[in-house]
Amino acid sequence: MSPVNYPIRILLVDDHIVVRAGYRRLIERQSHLQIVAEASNGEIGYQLYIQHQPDVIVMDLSMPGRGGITTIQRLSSRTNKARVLVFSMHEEPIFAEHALLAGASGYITKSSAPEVLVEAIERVAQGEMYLGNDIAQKL
Amino acid sequence: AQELQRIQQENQRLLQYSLTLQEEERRTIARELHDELGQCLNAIKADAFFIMGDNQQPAIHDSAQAIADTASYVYNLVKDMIRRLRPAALDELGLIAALQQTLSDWQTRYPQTQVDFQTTGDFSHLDATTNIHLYRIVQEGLTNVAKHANATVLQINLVYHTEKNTIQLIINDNGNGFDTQIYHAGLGLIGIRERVEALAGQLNIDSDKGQGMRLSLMLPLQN
Amino acid sequence: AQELQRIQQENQRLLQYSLTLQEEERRTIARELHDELGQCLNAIKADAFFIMGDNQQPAIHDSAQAIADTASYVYNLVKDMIRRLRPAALDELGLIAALQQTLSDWQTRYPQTQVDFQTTGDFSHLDATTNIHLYRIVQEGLTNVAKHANATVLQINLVYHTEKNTIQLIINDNGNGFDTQIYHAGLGLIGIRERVEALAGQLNIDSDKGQGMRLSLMLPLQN
Ligand SMILES: Nc1ncnc2c1ncn2[C@@H]1O[C@H](COP(=O)(O)OP(=O)(O)OP(=O)(O)O)[C@@H](O)[C@H]1O
Ligand SMILES: Nc1ncnc2c1ncn2[C@@H]1O[C@H](COP(=O)(O)OP(=O)(O)OP(=O)(O)O)[C@@H](O)[C@H]1O
Ligand SMILES: [K+]
Ligand SMILES: [Mg+2]
Ligand SMILES: [Mg+2]
Ligand SMILES: [Mg+2]
Repeated sequence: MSPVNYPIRILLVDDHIVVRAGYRRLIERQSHLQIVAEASNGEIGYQLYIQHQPDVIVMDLSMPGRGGITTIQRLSSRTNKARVLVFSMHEEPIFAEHALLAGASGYITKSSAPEVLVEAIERVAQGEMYLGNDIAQKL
Repeated sequence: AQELQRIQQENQRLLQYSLTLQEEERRTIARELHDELGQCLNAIKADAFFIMGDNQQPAIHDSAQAIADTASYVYNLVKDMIRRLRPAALDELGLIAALQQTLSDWQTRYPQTQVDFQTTGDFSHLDATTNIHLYRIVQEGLTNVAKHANATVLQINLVYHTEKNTIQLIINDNGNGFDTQIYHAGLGLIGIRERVEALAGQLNIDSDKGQGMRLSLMLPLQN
Repeated sequence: AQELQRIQQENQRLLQYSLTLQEEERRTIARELHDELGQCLNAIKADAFFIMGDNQQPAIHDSAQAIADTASYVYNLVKDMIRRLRPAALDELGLIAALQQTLSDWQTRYPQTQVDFQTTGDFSHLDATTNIHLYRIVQEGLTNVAKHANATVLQINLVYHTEKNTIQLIINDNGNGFDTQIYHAGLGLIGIRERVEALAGQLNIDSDKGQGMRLSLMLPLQN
C-alpha cells in the first residue's frame, strides 16, 4: 500500500455520454474523489493523462477508434505510474485477462453497484489490484 | 461445364454475400444493444442506488428499488440477446480469445466432456468474415457434441499452414458418432456447409456408429 | 442441362432457407424488444416521476430526472430498432396494411414525390415468406427512389393474376434513371434479385438516363 493524497484525482475515459454524466454525478458526491478530466476515446484519454497526471484512470474498453486495451498498452509502455481501473460492460473474464495483461490495475463491470466503483478507485489509488467479485469468481 | 462453373461461382458469391449481410446486421444490433441500451440501463441503476442511499422516506426508497430491479431485469434480457447475436470478444480481442471464452463457458456447462483446444500459428490478421464463419462453425460443432455425442473427449485444432496459406480446422469427438450414409442433416450441418462453401473451402465429415465424429475443413486465404 | 437445373434448384433452396432464417431471427428480436422493454421502460419512468413529485432534495431530484431522461432516450431507440427489424403491421394486419403504413411514412418524409399505390385482388392469403420478401423489395425500392431518383411521381402496383396464380409487383418512378448497361449494382438491387430468386420469380429492371426506372417482377404462387 502506498500513501494517497486526497482528494484522489481521476481521469474518466468512456465514449458514452450518459455513462460519463452518471458516474460524474456519483463521484462528485464523494468528497475524497475528484474528476480532473474526461475523455471520449483512448487517444484523447492518453493525451489527457500526460497533461493531468491523474492518480487513477477509469477506463472503458469498447470505444470507437483506439479502444481501451490498446490505450492501456500504450500507457504502460510509457510509464509504470499509470493506474488504470477498467470499467467495462463486458462480463466475460477473457476481457479482464487481456486488460490485466496489457497493464491494468483493476477490472470492474458496469453492472457493479456504485459503492464498488468507489472502493475500486480507492484501492487502485493505493497501488493495489482490484477485481470485481463477479469477474474474480469466474477467473 | 463452363456454364456449370459459372453458376457455382455465382452461387458461392450470393451465399457469401447473404451470410455476410446477416452477420453484419447481427453485429450492428448487438452493438446498439450493448453500447446504448446496456449502458443506459446501468446508468439508471446507479442513479436509483444513489437515491436509495440518500433518502429515508419509505415511498421514495420503494420506487428507487423498483427502478433498480426493473433496470436489472431488462439488462439481463439484453445481455442474453447480445450473447446470442454476436460474441463481443470476436471483434475486440480476436478469434482465439473469443474461442477460448466460448470453450471455457461450454466446459463449465458440460464438465463430463474434456475439451482440448490447440492452435498453431498466428490468427490475428484474419478478416472479419473468416473470423465469424470459423467462430460459428465451432459454435455449431459444440452444440452438436452437447446434443448428440455423449463424448468424453473433444479436441479442437486450428492450424495455419503458412506455405499453402490455408487454415485447417478440426473438430473431433470420441462419442456416439453416426452413420454418414443414412443420417439426416439438420440446420446445423447445412449451415456449416454453407459457410465453408461461402469461403471456397473444403469440408470433410467422418463418422460411424460408435466411432465418434471428425469434422475437418480447409480454407484458402486470399492475398 | 439436368445437372444445371438441379444446381439452380439447390441454389434457390439454400437462398430461400437463409433468407427465411434471417427474417425469423429479426422477428424474434423485434418481438423480444417489443414485449419486454417498452413496458419496463415506461414503468421506470413512472417511478422516476413519482420520486420527483414527492421529493424536494435537489440531488435526488437530479437523479430522478436523469433516470426519466435516460429511460425516454432508450425507449425511442428501441422503437426505432423494432421498426427497422420488422414492420409490426405485416404480421398483425397483413401486407397491404403494412405497405400503406410504410408508404404514408415515406410520403411524409419525401413530400416532393407523389406516391400512387394501387392493388388489384386479394392478398390476405399470402404466406409469411412471400409477404416479407415483397415488403422488403418495396422497402429497398423506396430507399433507392429517395436516394437516386429525384422523381416527382412514384407508382407502386400490386396485382394478383388469378388465372395464372401469380403476383406482379411494379415499382415505377419518373426520375433520373440510369444506364442499365453500365450501372454498378449495390447491395440493394442484389438483395432484390436474391429475394425474387428465392421465390422462383422473374425480375425485370428497365431504365435509362433521364427516363426514370421501372422495376417489375412476377412471382408464381404455390398451391
Ligand atoms: N458430434 C456428433 N456426434 C454424433 N452425431 C452427430 C454429431 N453431430 C451431428 N450428428 C448427427 O448428425 C445429424 C445432423 O446434425 P445437424 O447439426 O445438421 O442437425 P441437428 O443437430 O439434429 O439439428 P439442428 O442443428 O438443426 O438443431 C444430427 O441429428 C446427429 O444425428
Ligand atoms: N430509382 C432509381 N433511380 C435512379 N437510379 C437508381 C434507382 N435505383 C437504383 N438506381 C441506380 O442503381 C444503382 C444500384 O442500386 P442499389 O440499390 O443496388 O445500390 P445503392 O442504392 O447505390 O446502394 P445500397 O442499396 O447498397 O445502399 C444505384 O447506385 C443507382 O445508380
Ligand atoms: K467530489
Ligand atoms: Mg464504450
Ligand atoms: Mg445441430
Ligand atoms: Mg439501394
